[in-house]
Amino acid sequence: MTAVGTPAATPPPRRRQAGPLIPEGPVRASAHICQAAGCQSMGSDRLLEVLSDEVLGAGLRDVAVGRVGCLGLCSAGPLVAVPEQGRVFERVRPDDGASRQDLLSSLSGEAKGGRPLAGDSFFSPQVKVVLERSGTVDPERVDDYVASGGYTALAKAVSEMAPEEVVAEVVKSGLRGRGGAGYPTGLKWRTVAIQDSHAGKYVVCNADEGDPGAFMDRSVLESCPHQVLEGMAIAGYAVGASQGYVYVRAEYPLAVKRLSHAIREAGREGFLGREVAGTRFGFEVEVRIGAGAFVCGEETALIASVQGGRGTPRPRPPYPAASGLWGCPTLINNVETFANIPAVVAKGGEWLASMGTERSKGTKVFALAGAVANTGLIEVPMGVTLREIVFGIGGGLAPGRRFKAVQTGGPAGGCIPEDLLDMPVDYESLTQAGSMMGSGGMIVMDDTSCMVDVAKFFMDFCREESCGKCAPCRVGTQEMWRFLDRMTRGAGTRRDLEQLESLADMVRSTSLCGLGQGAPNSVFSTLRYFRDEYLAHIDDRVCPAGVCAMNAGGRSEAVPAGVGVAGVGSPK
Amino acid sequence: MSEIIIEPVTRIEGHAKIAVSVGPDGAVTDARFSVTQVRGFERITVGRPMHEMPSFMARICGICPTSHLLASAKACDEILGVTVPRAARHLRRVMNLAQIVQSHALNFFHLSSPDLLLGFDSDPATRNIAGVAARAPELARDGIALRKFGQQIIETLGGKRVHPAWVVPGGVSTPLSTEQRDNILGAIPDAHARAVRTLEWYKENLASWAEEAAHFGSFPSLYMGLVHHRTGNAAYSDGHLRMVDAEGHRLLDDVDPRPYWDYLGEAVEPYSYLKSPFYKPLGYPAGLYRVGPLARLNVVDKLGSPVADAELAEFRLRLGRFPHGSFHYHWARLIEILHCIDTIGQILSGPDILDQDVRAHAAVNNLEGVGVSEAPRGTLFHHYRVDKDGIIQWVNLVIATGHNNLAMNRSVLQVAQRYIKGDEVREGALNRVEAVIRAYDPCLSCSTHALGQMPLVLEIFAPDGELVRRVTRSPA
Amino acid sequence: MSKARLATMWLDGCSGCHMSFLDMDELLLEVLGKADIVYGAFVDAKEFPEGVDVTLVEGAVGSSEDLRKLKMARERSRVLVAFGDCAVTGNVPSLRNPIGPKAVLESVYLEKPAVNPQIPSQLVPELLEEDLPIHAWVPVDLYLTGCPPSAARIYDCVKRLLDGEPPEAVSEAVAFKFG
Amino acid sequence: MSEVRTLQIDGKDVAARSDQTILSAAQDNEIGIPTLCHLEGLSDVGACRLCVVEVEGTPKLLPSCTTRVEEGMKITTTSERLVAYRRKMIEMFFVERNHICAVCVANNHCELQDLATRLGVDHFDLPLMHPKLPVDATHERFAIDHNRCILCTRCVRVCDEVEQAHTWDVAGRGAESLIVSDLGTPWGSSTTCTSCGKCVQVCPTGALFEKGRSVAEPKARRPYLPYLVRVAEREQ
Amino acid sequence: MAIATVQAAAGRSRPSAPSDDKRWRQVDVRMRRLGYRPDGLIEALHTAQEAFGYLDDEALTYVGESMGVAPSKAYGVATFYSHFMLKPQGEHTCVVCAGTACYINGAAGLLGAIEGKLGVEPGETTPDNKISVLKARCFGCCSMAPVVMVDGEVHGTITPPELVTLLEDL
Repeated sequence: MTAVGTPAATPPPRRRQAGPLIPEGPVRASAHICQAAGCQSMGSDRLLEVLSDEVLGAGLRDVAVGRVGCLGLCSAGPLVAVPEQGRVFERVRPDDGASRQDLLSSLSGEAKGGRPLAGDSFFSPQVKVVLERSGTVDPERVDDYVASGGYTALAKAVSEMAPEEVVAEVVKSGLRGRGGAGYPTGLKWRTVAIQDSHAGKYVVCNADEGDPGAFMDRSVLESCPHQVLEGMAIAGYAVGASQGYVYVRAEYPLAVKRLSHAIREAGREGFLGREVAGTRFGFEVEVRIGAGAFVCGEETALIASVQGGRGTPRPRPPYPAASGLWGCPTLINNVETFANIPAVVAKGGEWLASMGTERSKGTKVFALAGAVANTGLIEVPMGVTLREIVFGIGGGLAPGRRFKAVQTGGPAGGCIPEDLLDMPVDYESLTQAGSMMGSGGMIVMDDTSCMVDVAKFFMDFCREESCGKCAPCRVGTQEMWRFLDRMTRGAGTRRDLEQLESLADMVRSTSLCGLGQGAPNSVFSTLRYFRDEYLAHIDDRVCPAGVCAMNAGGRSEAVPAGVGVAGVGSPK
Repeated sequence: MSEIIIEPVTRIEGHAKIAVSVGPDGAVTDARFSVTQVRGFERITVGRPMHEMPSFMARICGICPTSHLLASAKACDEILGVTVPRAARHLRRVMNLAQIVQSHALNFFHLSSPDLLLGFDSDPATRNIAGVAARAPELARDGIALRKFGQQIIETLGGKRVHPAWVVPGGVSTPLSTEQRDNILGAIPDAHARAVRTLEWYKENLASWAEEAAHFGSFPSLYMGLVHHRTGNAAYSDGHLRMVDAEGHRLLDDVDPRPYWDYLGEAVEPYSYLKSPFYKPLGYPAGLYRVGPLARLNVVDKLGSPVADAELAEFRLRLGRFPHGSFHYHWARLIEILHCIDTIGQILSGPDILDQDVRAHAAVNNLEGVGVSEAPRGTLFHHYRVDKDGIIQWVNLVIATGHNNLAMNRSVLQVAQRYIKGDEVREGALNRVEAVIRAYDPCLSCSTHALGQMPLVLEIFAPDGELVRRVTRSPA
Repeated sequence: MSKARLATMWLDGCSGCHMSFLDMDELLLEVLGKADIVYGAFVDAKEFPEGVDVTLVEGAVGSSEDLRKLKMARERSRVLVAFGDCAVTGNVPSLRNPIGPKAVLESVYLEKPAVNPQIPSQLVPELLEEDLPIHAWVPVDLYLTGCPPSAARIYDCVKRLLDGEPPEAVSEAVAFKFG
Repeated sequence: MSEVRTLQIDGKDVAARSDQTILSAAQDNEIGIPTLCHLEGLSDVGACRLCVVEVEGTPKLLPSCTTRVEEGMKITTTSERLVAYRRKMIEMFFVERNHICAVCVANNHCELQDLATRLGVDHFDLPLMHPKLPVDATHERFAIDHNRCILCTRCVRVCDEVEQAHTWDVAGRGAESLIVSDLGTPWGSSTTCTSCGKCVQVCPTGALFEKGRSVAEPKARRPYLPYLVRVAEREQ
Repeated sequence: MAIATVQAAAGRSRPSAPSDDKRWRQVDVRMRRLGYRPDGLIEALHTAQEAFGYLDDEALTYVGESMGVAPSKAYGVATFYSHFMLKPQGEHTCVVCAGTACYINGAAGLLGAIEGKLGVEPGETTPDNKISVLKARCFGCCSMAPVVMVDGEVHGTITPPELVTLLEDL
């Protein structure tokens, strides 16, 4: 067992595992190959073998070939970092020897090719808290995590701090829930902590990252699962829970595998189990695998699902903090929130609170995708502007394309237009702009995207993911989709638009849970900024972006209005 | 060469059009009666529980929903394999007779009397019930009162005038109270008097319609109707089938009406949503037959109520034993009104009419059932197949109006040939083409159990089939 | 004072609402005293006239013919009333929608024993893909529910409209219920 | 144990027990809030959303059937906005399936139909969906017609909570949700159904009905449910 | 641990496996580790689906009964989650990502190409049982949109003709 408190005192043992190549002696250079799902899908797992062979073949005895988590620039995978050179090599394909020439020269000592990390427009503006170890430690080796300072915060908390002190630190950090709604994390912890429960309490990590276009949580779990486990264990200690669950989507097999492996490792090393870090505090973690239902991201639905049932939400109050799993007080935070915790405890709440804006502290991880040059996983301090993200880190749009909107917040989020690009990214500003922080999906759209079609896309998502329990969501999402569909076919009317808006208002106000309450947002936000596109579809039967087929155009007579209330006595 | 379209056919119960082809010499060469609506009851009821069928089927037609209720309930009775309690059988009969009274009154007074009273050539703007009320208020009031008499009985029994849900598989849902019976009985003398008065008026004026009577679908044909198996009297709810030819030979007599497919075939024509039934042994289209008031009077020995039978005797005396002119549907209709009023009185005076036992319950005992009854405009067949759970699997309906389809087509041709010459078409001529349809009182809601509506269109075609002209009468 | 102009129209329905209209019995004569019926199943006008004050439309819209007539009625009427459940909700005729017109026609005309089995295609109007309530196609001023609406409610409604009450006031004053 | 709370409903001062819901407190004071999924004796799920009310100081509308009273609450049960929303909800129930009142066994005895009348829903602006849905009449005594089901889950709850058979549950999700018996298998072949008929009793529409019932025939509404709930509670 | 559920699990007789198919052992092991508690239902169903490829009535009944869950609840759960298959899947699977990035980069075109080529929509299997087509919410490979996964292998920035070729080669 590793001695707690002096984790970095002894260097991690070097041994040859199945994949990584670890030299016997001192390391002069190392190739850190990204092994997150994105790069793996481009063959980075095979690259690990191929490159190891090549390094051995070239007689580079002091070069390590290692497995790391996500390096961020997913569009250019497989990615290989050479930290000693401060460089990242892009598109290093296992079946294309030429793509590895620069990398091999770099490993041999010649600084050649690759992308320098320092001063890079993609890498250098980023500030990493959650992704601190992503791309530097081997996600499957607890030793790597410990060597990088991992589990010191847990050890500190359980041995040096009272639970209330931990909570206080979290409160002080100003951390807010990274799952979407932005509820103050410290407040939530305190609510659970003060509950009296004979039957126990629970800590649940929500890793049911369902937003299309969002993969932050997956990357965190794939890149550094121990950081999340550490955060959970600290939470368990702080609120008085001894059992934790991680609810992960079944679509993330690699995350599940690494997480399960990490739980075993942490148990073996004494970071989880009956006596955490040698204290009387016990904390176990189980993985629960979701089965494909977006609504399970909603906390009461998630609880129902963890309990083995249909993932349908229930009205709140009571909130899970008072009555959650099996009726017991339950703390539910998302992956990114937990991943912030070790740093908050280790460096103090004030340290986190020093970053970000007045009311949004710390950093936020985003999955940047869509019509920008650099897409991938980024972490930025709260308060940077959208323009910095899109045109700085993202590298701007393809030549000849015009920026139209950036979509944030997933299906319940919204589309933000060009004239708001200088808006700071924080919870309040995004909400004010008619969108939301959400879990961190950020999709850039150019003039080839039709905003009516985009609204229809999100509505289609919502109607398919509606659990069906309450009528406004079950029926409302269907009907809103039908109105939007009609518009994209060139059959919409002004009356349809009126109906759509009033329906959207009703669904938002009366739905049982966040899914239904948020579903109309795609309509609201696109109407707010792109009403002219709707009107072009309706009045002129034209799709300005050229996306919609508008095939009902010209024979609109054959399409029923579906609705219609006359002006009194008006003959039309 | 021209085409004439009468659209819509007005003062009829439904949607149809008539297409008349006129040859180069100006003579009418063809005429087709087209029903233009279809709702698909034979398909949309598949998958429904059989106990909903009577009420469902009532929605085929708002004019004679009760006829459908009855035929449907009878088909369901057979599927359940139950004997309907005696009182329920009588009560169902009362409702059916009341139905015939109100429907006949509707046709005669509201729809046909404008032609009869005001003349076939009168101003179309006033050729309607309002015009009748202005010219002969008494006649209009009698019409309204007789229709109300029938509708009120239906309301008394079923709680609702149109689409009562009271007739159910196995019987009826509620028994009759003494008070209800007495109310109905109390209304009979007045209704009887109005029916007699109208008959007198009709008979007095018969001579003035001699021209139309001679040419409105006047041709020998077969006739079909239900008769009581022992007495040979009219039997509207539970009779056996009788088919006679133009000379009165009984082609079918005392036969169970349920296996209708043994006697009747159906044909589809491309120009109408209404199918054409025919008498199978004679083939299609030779097996043309007529149903409804005139046909019933021709097939029965007697009606079964004394005053009406006296009227029947006079009818036969003046027109012959087997009158073939469809114009005489009107007279037959009035006689039936009288007969139905009196028969309602007879039945309600029966001893066991107030019995509380009015419904038999059972599970599905047969997978197939046919229900037959006389609707105001003819014999009605409902034929269902169900699964063991009572879910409808297959439905075929042979509807009263349908039986007359071939006859109506032939009548339209006859009238068109007589009154339409060339493409100079007088309004009154077109009205006569419609009027012959009115005589049959086709219920096109019923006939469109399958689909449709009835604008009357007169289309004139060239010999090569090209549509030359389409005439729609302009509004008044 | 000139009489008001009242019209009725019968689309895809059973005529039960029209029958219920006649069930006003003697009150019918009162209505006829207030208004001329200028179009409908009871009168001879072949074409829907201009300048109609109130039109009662019974039935859903099932065929191209229904639609043509409905649009004409809307254009030429000051107040258009959806008359009965078929016009208001689609009711029984709309039960063909989950099945589709093609399957319905095939079932009725091809799958039953018949001479010349065929789907009628001459003179008859084409069926629309869906049988829908009338407000799916044109604006409606007043909804008079019921299968059929009772004569009393029809009288109440028609009388008020003929007396010049605005449709929304009539709508609030007249009781209603589906079925 | 419960304590007394004082609050205001529609401007009226009322007292309620702390364990009471807003709905129950309103009912005690003869303030009728429309509901479809709520039924005395069964757990509340807050699914139909008809009973949502405005509570001063709370931006969101709250379902009165699941929200407990709190001291000093100021509740509005009827406002222009609430009525408009409720009408739209009623419309939603009608348009999502094939509700044809005229030919329904529950005609004149249907909670949905009654609420439409009560709330003034005289037509549906929302487009009708016309799904193709089955009728299961395989059970000896009862049948279920999904065309008329509003997914209130009263049947599911009464079967689970009172009869404790759990024959019914909801399958699928969203618009595809369907009440099912056992493995989505015919009701008649259910191995768990006790044929007690409670589900039929509690159905607010004509979705669950006794076989042999014709259109518009009243069903006997026996007040036996509360009794059974008490029995079930005693046995535990 | 949850008291109520533990009680429910106690004193219940458990059914024996439907057949001596060895794959039931896998399921049994998993269920035992879950303590036969109703809250383990989803995990047990995952294992059964891994073992048999899909969940038939037999599997649902057995798992449900073993875990102390009524058949309708087991069915309700299995049909709620899109991951569970109640029908056998084809020899190959082709999953099209329908995430936002893929959508705006032409995922609809891919689905259209599949329908054109195979005549099936997402959720369906070709009649010859060769290919099952599915739609995924997001693989998290947004940077390579549009993305499909064929037999577990991700193909990024794919065009409809390329996808058709890929499917033809299966």
